[in-house]
Amino acid sequence: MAWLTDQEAKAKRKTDIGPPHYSKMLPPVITKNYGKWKYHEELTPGSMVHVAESGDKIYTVRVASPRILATANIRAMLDIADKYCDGYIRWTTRNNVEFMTSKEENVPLIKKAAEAAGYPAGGIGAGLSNMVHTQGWVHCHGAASDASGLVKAIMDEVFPYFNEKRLPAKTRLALACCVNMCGAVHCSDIAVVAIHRKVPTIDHDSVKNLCEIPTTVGACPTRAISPDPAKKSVKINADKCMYCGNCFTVCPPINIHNPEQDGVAIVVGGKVGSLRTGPKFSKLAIPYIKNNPPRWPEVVSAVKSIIDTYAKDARKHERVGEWVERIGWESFFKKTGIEFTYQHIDDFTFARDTFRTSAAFKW
Amino acid sequence: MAWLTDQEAKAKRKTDIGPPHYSKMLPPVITKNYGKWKYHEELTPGSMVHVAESGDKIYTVRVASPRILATANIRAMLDIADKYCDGYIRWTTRNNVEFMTSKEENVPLIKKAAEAAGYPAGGIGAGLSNMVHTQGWVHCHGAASDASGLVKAIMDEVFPYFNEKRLPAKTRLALACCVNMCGAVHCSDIAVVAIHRKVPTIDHDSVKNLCEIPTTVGACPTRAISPDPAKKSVKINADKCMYCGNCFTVCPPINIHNPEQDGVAIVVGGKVGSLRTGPKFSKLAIPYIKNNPPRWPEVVSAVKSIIDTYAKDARKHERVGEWVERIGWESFFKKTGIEFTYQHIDDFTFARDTFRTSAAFKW
Amino acid sequence: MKKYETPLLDELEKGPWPSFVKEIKTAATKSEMANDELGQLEKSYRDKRGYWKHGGIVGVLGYGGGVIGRYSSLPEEFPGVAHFHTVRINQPSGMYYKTDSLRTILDLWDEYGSGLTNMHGSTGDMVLLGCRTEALEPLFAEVSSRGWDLGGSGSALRTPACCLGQSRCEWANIDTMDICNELTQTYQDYVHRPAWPYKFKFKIAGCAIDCVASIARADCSVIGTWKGKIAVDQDVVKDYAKAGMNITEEIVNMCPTGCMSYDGKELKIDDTNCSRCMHCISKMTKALRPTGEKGASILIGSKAPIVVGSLLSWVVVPFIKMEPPYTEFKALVEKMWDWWDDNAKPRERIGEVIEMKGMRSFLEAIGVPPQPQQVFEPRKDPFFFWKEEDLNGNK
Amino acid sequence: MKKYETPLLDELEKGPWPSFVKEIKTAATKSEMANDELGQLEKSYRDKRGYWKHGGIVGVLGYGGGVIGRYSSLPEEFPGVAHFHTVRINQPSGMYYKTDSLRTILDLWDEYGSGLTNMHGSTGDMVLLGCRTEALEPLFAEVSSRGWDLGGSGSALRTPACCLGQSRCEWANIDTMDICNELTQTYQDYVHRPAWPYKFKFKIAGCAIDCVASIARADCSVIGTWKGKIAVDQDVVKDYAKAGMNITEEIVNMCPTGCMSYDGKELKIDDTNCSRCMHCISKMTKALRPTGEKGASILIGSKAPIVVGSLLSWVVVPFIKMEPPYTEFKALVEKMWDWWDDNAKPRERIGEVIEMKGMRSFLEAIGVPPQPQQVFEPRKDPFFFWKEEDLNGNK
Ligand code: SRM
Ligand code: SRM
Ligand code: SRM
Ligand code: SRM
Ligand code: SF4
Ligand code: SF4
Ligand code: SF4
Ligand code: SF4
Ligand code: SF4
Ligand code: SF4
Ligand code: SF4
Ligand code: SF4
Repeated sequence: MAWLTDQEAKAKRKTDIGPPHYSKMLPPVITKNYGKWKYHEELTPGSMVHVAESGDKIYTVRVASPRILATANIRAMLDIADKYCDGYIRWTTRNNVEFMTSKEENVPLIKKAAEAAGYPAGGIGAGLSNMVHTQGWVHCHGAASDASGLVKAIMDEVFPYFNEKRLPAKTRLALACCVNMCGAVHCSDIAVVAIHRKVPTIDHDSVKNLCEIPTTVGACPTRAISPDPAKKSVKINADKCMYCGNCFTVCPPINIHNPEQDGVAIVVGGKVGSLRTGPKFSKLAIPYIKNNPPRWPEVVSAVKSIIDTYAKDARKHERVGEWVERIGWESFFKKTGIEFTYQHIDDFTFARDTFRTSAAFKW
Repeated sequence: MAWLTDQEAKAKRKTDIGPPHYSKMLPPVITKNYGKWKYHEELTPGSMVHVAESGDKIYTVRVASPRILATANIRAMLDIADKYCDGYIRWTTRNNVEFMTSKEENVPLIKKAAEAAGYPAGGIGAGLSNMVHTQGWVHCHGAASDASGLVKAIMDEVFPYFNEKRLPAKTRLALACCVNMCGAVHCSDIAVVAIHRKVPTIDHDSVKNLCEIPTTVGACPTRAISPDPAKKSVKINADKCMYCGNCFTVCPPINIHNPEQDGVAIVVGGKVGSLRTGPKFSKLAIPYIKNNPPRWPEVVSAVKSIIDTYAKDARKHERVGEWVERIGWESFFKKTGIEFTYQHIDDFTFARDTFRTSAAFKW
Repeated sequence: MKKYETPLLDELEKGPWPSFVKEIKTAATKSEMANDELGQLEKSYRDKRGYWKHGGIVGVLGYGGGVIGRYSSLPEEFPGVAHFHTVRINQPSGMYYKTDSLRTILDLWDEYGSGLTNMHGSTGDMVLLGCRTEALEPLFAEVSSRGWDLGGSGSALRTPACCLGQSRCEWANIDTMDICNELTQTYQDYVHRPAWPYKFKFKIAGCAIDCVASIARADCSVIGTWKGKIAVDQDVVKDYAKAGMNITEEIVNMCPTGCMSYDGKELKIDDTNCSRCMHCISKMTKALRPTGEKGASILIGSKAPIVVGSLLSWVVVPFIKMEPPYTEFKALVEKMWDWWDDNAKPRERIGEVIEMKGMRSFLEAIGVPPQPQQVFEPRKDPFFFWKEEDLNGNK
Repeated sequence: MKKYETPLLDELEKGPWPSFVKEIKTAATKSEMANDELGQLEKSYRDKRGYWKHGGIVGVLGYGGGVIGRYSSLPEEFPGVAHFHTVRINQPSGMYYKTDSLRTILDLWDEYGSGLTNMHGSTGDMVLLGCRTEALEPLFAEVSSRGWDLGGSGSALRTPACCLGQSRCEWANIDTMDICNELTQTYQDYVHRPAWPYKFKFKIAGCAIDCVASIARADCSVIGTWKGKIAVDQDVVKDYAKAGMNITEEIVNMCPTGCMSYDGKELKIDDTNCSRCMHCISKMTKALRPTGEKGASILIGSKAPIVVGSLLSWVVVPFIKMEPPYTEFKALVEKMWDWWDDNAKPRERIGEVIEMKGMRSFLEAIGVPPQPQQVFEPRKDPFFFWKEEDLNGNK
C-alpha cells in the first residue's frame, strides 16, 4: 500500500457519514434475537451464556486487554473470532474483548486460544474487571504519572480476582493520569488519580517569546494566573492553583512536572449503577503515594490491601462504597490502617456537606 | 414601689455577677439525687416520674404555656408551685412549665389547678409539645407574619396530640416570623416560616434625610444594595435580594412589608437529636400561604393534614423526617397532595446536593 | 381599663390552647403599655403587617448588650409602645426557679415595665417584654442588686443554655447545668461587652438526644457522651418483651449501625460498632445503661440560615473530659475565639469562617488533629492542597 | 529492530496481565514511531515525568475535531514521536465488529500510523495512537471512503456511546444501540464542527444498572426504565431458594425501598413503592421481569471534576418514550443546546450552567415542569425567589 496523494485523497474522502451501522456488525444469532433475551447465567469468571425467548443461546468469553493494542495482536484476536465466532467480535465498555458463539463447545477453545495469544479470560460477575484508564506518559502532556504501567502492576497483583476468586460484588478499578480524570474514575470502587503537588514554576525569560499571555491566563480553570507586566510574563496565585497543569499545556516555559513530588492519590467507594444505593463519587482514601516506576509497589500494595479488607468484611452484593457507608468511614480508616490527614477533610466548595453534623459516630 | 432615682440606681447596681447559682433553685429531692437518676416512666401525656438509684421519686406535671406570660399569671403558677411543689417550678427548653413533686397524690391536684388557671397538662412523650416560636407582630420589626397568633391557631387545632392522642414519635412544631429564624425552626418536624416575597420599595426622597447610606449598604446580608449617587439614595439588585428586611431595619424609607404578599412557608422533616438518623434540616413543603389573620385557617389545615398523614403512615418511633426519607419525597408529595413547584427546587449555593443523581425513584 | 376594641384578637381567646391574647389583656388591666401593645397588635392583624421600627442602641451603663431597643412606628397612635424595649435577664441554668426568687423579678417588672414576659426567649433568657428607655437603669439596679444580671445581645457571647441534665435525667453524661453556669460566670465580660465579629452561642446537652437543640443553634455545642459498653440488664429486657414491646422491630431494626441482635431471649450489642445514638437506650431506659468513661463531644458552628443557609454544628473534638473547672475545655474555646476574631469579617459566625478558611486552618489554630470522626466522609474532589511541611512526609 | 534498551519497561512484561509493553514492542517491530514511543517512555520511567508538548490545532479539512495533536518535547532524541497525533475513529454502536471490517482499519493504520491503538478511548472511539500531521488527510480519505468517520473532540458533540442493550441483554428497556447510532448520524455536523461553549456527551444505558457509566460521564445520560409491575415467577423463586440463595438477606433486605417481602414461599413486591433500582431483578434474572410501558429517564450534567468538582447527572425528565426516530427526545435536546449556548461562558459544561442559572431557568427553557422526581429532597433554606407571575397564584 502507498500513501494517497493529496489529489487522490480529496477525490476519495467522504464527510459526515458517521460510523458504519451497527447492524452490519452483529452476529446472526443476535440479529435474530435482538430485544428478545430472557436471562443469562455466569458459567465461569470468564464466560457466560445468554438465553433468548426463542431458546437460542449465545456464549460469551470475555478476555483481558491492556487497551493499548498493536494492530498485529488485534489481528490475532480477529483470527480467533473467525475461527470460533463466525467472524464477529466486540469490545466492552471497560475495554475487555468479547468472543461470542452459539456453540457451547467453542467456549474452552476460545479461552485457550486467547490465553495462548496472551489475553486471559475473566472479568465476568462478582470480581474484578478490567481497570479503566487513560493515556499517561504514553501520550498525554499533563500526566502526573503513567497510566498503563500502574494498571499493569496493579492487575498483575490482583489478577486472581479477575479470573478466579470472587468478591462480594463487582469491583471497578480505574486510573486517571491527572485531575481532568478522563474516564469514570470519580465513581469507581477504587481508583488511582495521579496528582501534581506543587505550583508550576515559570521561566519568565522564555515566556515573552513562547507564550501568548491572554491564552495562558485564560487556560487556568481556577483563574490563578494573571499577567505580570513588569516581567512581561505571568504570575500564579498559589492559593488558587490546584496543580492541574493546563497552563503548562499552552505555555511551555511553565513547568508543572516535578519528579520528586508528582504521584498518585487513591480514592474509594464510588459506583455508577442505581442498584440498592444510588451512584456515588469515590472519596479520598490515601492522598499521596510517590511515583515509583516501573512497578509502583506502594500503590499496588495499598490497592491490594483495600480490596482484601473489603473482601473479608463486606456482605454479599455490597459494593465497596456500600460497605464503607454501612460500617462508617471512621471504621474504614480503622480497619485499613490508613492514616487520616488534613487532606482528607474537604476544603472545597462543598466541604459543608461532608462535615459530621451528628453526635453519633464510632470511636 | 417607686422608681429608683439615678443616684439610688448607681449606688445599688452590681455588674457582671451573672445569674443566681442554679443550686439555689433546685427542689431538695433533686439536690439529693443529682446525677443519680436511674430511669423514668411516662404516666400520662402530661405527667411522668423519675426514679433515682436511692429509690426517691420525682413526679413532673408539664403544662402548656403561650410563652407570652403576664406577671399576674406567672404568680398564679407560682402559687400552685408553693402549694404542691415546695415552692419550686421550672420551664422547659420548649417553653412549657413543669411542676415537680415527690408526692404522687399531688399529680392530679397540680393538673387540675393548672388547668383551672388556663394551662392544660400535656407535651410529654410521643406526641406534640409546645410550639417553639418568636416575636412576630408583638415585638419584632421584621416579622412577615405574627408568631403567637399562628401558634395559638395551630395548637388549638392539633391540641389532642398534645394532651391525649399519641403520634409515632415526638413531633416538634416551630414557627419563625422571618428568615432570621430565631429558634431551632430550621430543624423541626414541621415549622412555619414567615416570608416576604417582594423586593423592598424605596422612598428615595426620604432616604437622604433618614438613612446613612453606608450603613444601609452594609445591612444587606447578600450585598444586594449599592449606593445610587444620582438619587442620593440606594438601589437594590432584585436578583440578589432574598426579602430579609434587614435594610428596612436601618433605613425606614425602605419598606419590606407588603400585606398582600407577605405570608408563610411550611417546612418539614427536621430534627436535632442524633437518635437513629442524624440531625436534619427541615425541607420546603409549601412555599407560600398568604397571611389570613386572626386564625390563618389555610396554614392550620395544612399543618394538620401533614400531621395526620404522618400519624397514619409512619412507623413507631419514626420522626417526620425519618418517615419522609423512608418513603421518599416523591411519595411525600403524593400522599399529602401538596403541589411541587419551582420554589421547591434548590437554587441556592448547595443546590447540587439536592438534585437527584440516581435513576432510581418512585413514580 | 379596656382601651381598644379587638375583634380580631378576641378570636384568639377561643380554643383549648392557652391564649397569649388573654395574657396581654391581663397585663393590660394594670399597664398602659400592655394596653397599647394590644391596640397596635389589633391594627397589625387588621392591616397584616407589623408596626415596629428598629432599635437603635439602648442599654445600661457599661454594658453593650442585654437590651433590645424597640420603637413603635405609630407612637402618636399608640404612645404606650412608643418605647417598647425588651430586657434579657440571664436565666439560672436549667430554668429552675424558687418561687420567691422569681416573684422578685415579677414585682420589679410590674413597676418598671409592661408586665409582659417571655418565659423564655429562644436563646434561654427570661425576656421582659416592653419598657421605656428611662426605666432601664433603675430596673437594672434593682434586678442586679437582688442577684440577677442581664443576658447577652449583639456581637457578644450570648447567654449559654443547657438541658436539665443530671438534675433530673438518667442519661446525662456531663453536668450540663454546672458547665452552663461556669461558662456564664467565667465569661461575664464577653456576655456584657460585645467585642467580637458577631454573636457566639454555647449550648450544652447531656447526651446525643440533645434536648436543648444545641447542634442546631449554638456556635459551640457541647454534647455529652461516653466511651464504653452499654450494660444490658437481660431480666429487664424480658420485662419489656412481656409488656408487649416488639424488640426486633422497635429496637434492633432501628439501630442505625445494625450492631444489635435479639434472639427472643437475649439482647446483644456489639459495642465497638455502636455509634452511641441513644435510640435503644431511650426506648429501654430500665434495661440499658452506658458505662465507662464519660465526657463530651464538641461540635462547632451551627446557626440560622442567613446568609449561607443554616448550619448544623460540626464535630471538632470527638471526645473531651468535662470536669470542673473545665480548664482544658476553656483553653480550647479561647483558642477558637482568638482564631475567629483574627479571621472573621464583621457579622461572620465562627462556622462561616471555618467554611471560608477551611477546617485545617481552624484545627491547626486550636491544636486538634484531623480525625475521621470529624467528617461523614472524606473529600470527593482531587483538588487538595499541600503545605511545604507536608511535602516531605506522606501527608 | 530493537532500538532502545528498556530495562524499566521490561519489568512490565512480567506477570499474568496482558502487557502494554509487549504491545508497543510488537508494533515497534514494524514502526519507527512505535519504537521511539518506547524509547521516550523508558526515559519517562527513568525520570518520572512525561515528555509531551500540547497539541496545537491539527485536523482534516472541513472538520474541527477528531484528531488530538501531540508533539514530543524531545523531538531530536525521539524523532519518531516528533508528531504523535491521535485519530479518533467513531466506533459502531455497541462496539461490535465484523472482523473484515475492522481489518480494513488495521491495515490502513499500519500504513499511515504507528500501528498502536486504544480499543477504545474512554469516550468510546477507536483511538489510533500516533501519526504525523501529513498522514492525516490521506488516512482520513482512506478511512472515510470505506464507510468510517471521525469521532468528536474539542467543543463539539462528542462521540455518543451506549451499553450493548437489546443486542444481548435481557434488561434493556430501550434500544440503546439504535438511539446511539441515530444521535450520531443526526448530529454529524455537531460532532465534526465544534461550535459550542464546550464539549457535550451523550451516553445511553438500557437500564438503571448503567453499564456505560452514563450517569457519571455524559452531559446527557439516557437511562432506560419502565412504568409497570415487576412480574414474579414464583416457581423460579423456589428454584433460586433451592439452589441456596438466601432470598431474605440477599434480596428482600437489600431492597432500598423495603417494598419486598418473602415468607419462605412467595416473594411479593409492592410495585408502587419500588424505585426500579434493578437490584432484585439483576440477582434473580430468571424469576423477575419488568412489565408495562418502556421508556427512559433523561439525566443531565455529569462531568469530571474540573473546576467545580465532579458532577453526576441530574434527573430532568423522569420518563419519556423512546421510539424511532426519537422526535420528542431530539426536540428536547435541541432546546437544551439552545439554552446552554445562550447562557454558558466558554468552557462551561451544561451542568455547570444549570448550577449557575438555576434549574428553573433550564426547565422553563426546555418546557419541562418541576417534579419531585428531579430532586432527592426539596430545598432547606427559606431564600426562594418569586417571579411576578408566581405572586398571584399560590406558586
Ligand atoms: C459487557 C458490559 C456492557 C457493554 O456494553 O460492554 C456489561 C454487561 C453486563 N452487565 Fe454490566 N456490563 C458492563 C459494564 C458495566 C458497568 C460500567 C463500568 O464498569 O464502567 C457497570 C457499572 C459499575 C458501577 O456501578 O460502578 C456495570 C454494572 C453491572 C451490574 C451492577 C453491579 C452492582 O452490584 O452494582 C450488573 C448486575 C449484577 O452484577 O448483578 C451488571 C450486569 C451485566 C450483565 C449481566 C447484563 C446482562 O444481563 O447481560 C452483563 C454481563 C455481566 C458481567 O460482565 O458480569 N452490570 N456493568 C460491560 C462490561 C464491562 C467489562 O468489560 O467488565
Ligand atoms: C428574642 C429572640 C426571639 C424570641 O422570641 O425568643 C430573638 C429576637 C431577635 N433576634 Fe434572634 N432572637 C432569639 C434567638 C435566636 C436564635 C435561637 C437561639 O439563640 O437558640 C437564633 C438562631 C440561632 C443562631 O444564633 O443562629 C436567632 C437568630 C437570629 C439572627 C440570625 C443570625 C445568623 O447568624 O443567621 C438574627 C439576625 C441578626 O443577628 O442580625 C437575629 C436577630 C434578632 C433580633 C435582634 C432582630 C434584629 O434584626 O435586630 C430580634 C429582636 C426581636 C425583638 O424585637 O424582640 N436572630 N435568634 C431570641 C432571643 C431571646 C433570648 O435571649 O433568649
Ligand atoms: C424537659 C426537657 C429538657 C429540658 O431541659 O427542658 C426534655 C426532657 C426529656 N427528654 Fe427531651 N426534653 C426536652 C426537649 C427536647 C428536645 C429539644 C427541642 O424539642 O427543642 C429534643 C430534640 C427534638 C429533636 O430531635 O428534634 C428532645 C428529644 C428527646 C428524645 C428524642 C425523640 C426522638 O425520637 O427523636 C427523647 C427520647 C425519647 O423520646 O424516647 C427525649 C427524652 C427526654 C426525657 C425522657 C429524658 C429523661 O430521661 O428525663 C425527658 C422527658 C421526655 C418527655 O418530655 O417526653 N427527648 N427533647 C425538654 C422538654 C421540652 C418540652 O417542653 O417539650
Ligand atoms: C483519549 C482520552 C483518554 C483515554 O485514554 O481514553 C482523553 C484524553 C484527553 N482528554 Fe479527556 N479523554 C478521554 C475521555 C474523557 C472522559 C470520559 C468520557 O468521555 O466518557 C472524560 C470525563 C467525562 C467528562 O467529559 O467530563 C474526560 C475529561 C476530560 C477533561 C475534563 C473536562 C471537564 O469538563 O472537566 C479534559 C480537560 C479539557 O477539556 O480541557 C479532558 C482533556 C483531554 C485531553 C484532550 C487533554 C488536554 O487537555 O488537551 C486528552 C488528550 C490525551 C491525548 O493526548 O491522547 N478530558 N475525557 C478519552 C477520549 C477517547 C475517546 O474519544 O474515546
Ligand atoms: S487524565 Fe489528564 S493526563 Fe490523563 S489522558 Fe486525560 S487529560 Fe491527559
Ligand atoms: S496548574 Fe492549573 S490551576 Fe495551577 S496555575 Fe496552572 S492552570 Fe492554573
Ligand atoms: S424570626 Fe425574625 S422577625 Fe421573628 S423575632 Fe427573629 S428576627 Fe424578629
Ligand atoms: S430585603 Fe434583605 S436581601 Fe433584600 S435588599 Fe434588603 S437587606 Fe438585602
Ligand atoms: S439531652 Fe440527654 S441528658 Fe439532657 S435531658 Fe435530654 S436526654 Fe437527658
Ligand atoms: S445506641 Fe444506637 S447505635 Fe448504639 S446500640 Fe443503641 S441503637 Fe444501636
Ligand atoms: S445497562 Fe442495563 S440494559 Fe444495558 S447492558 Fe447493562 S444491564 Fe443490560
Ligand atoms: S427493583 Fe429495587 S426497589 Fe424495586 S423491588 Fe427490586 S430491589 Fe426493591
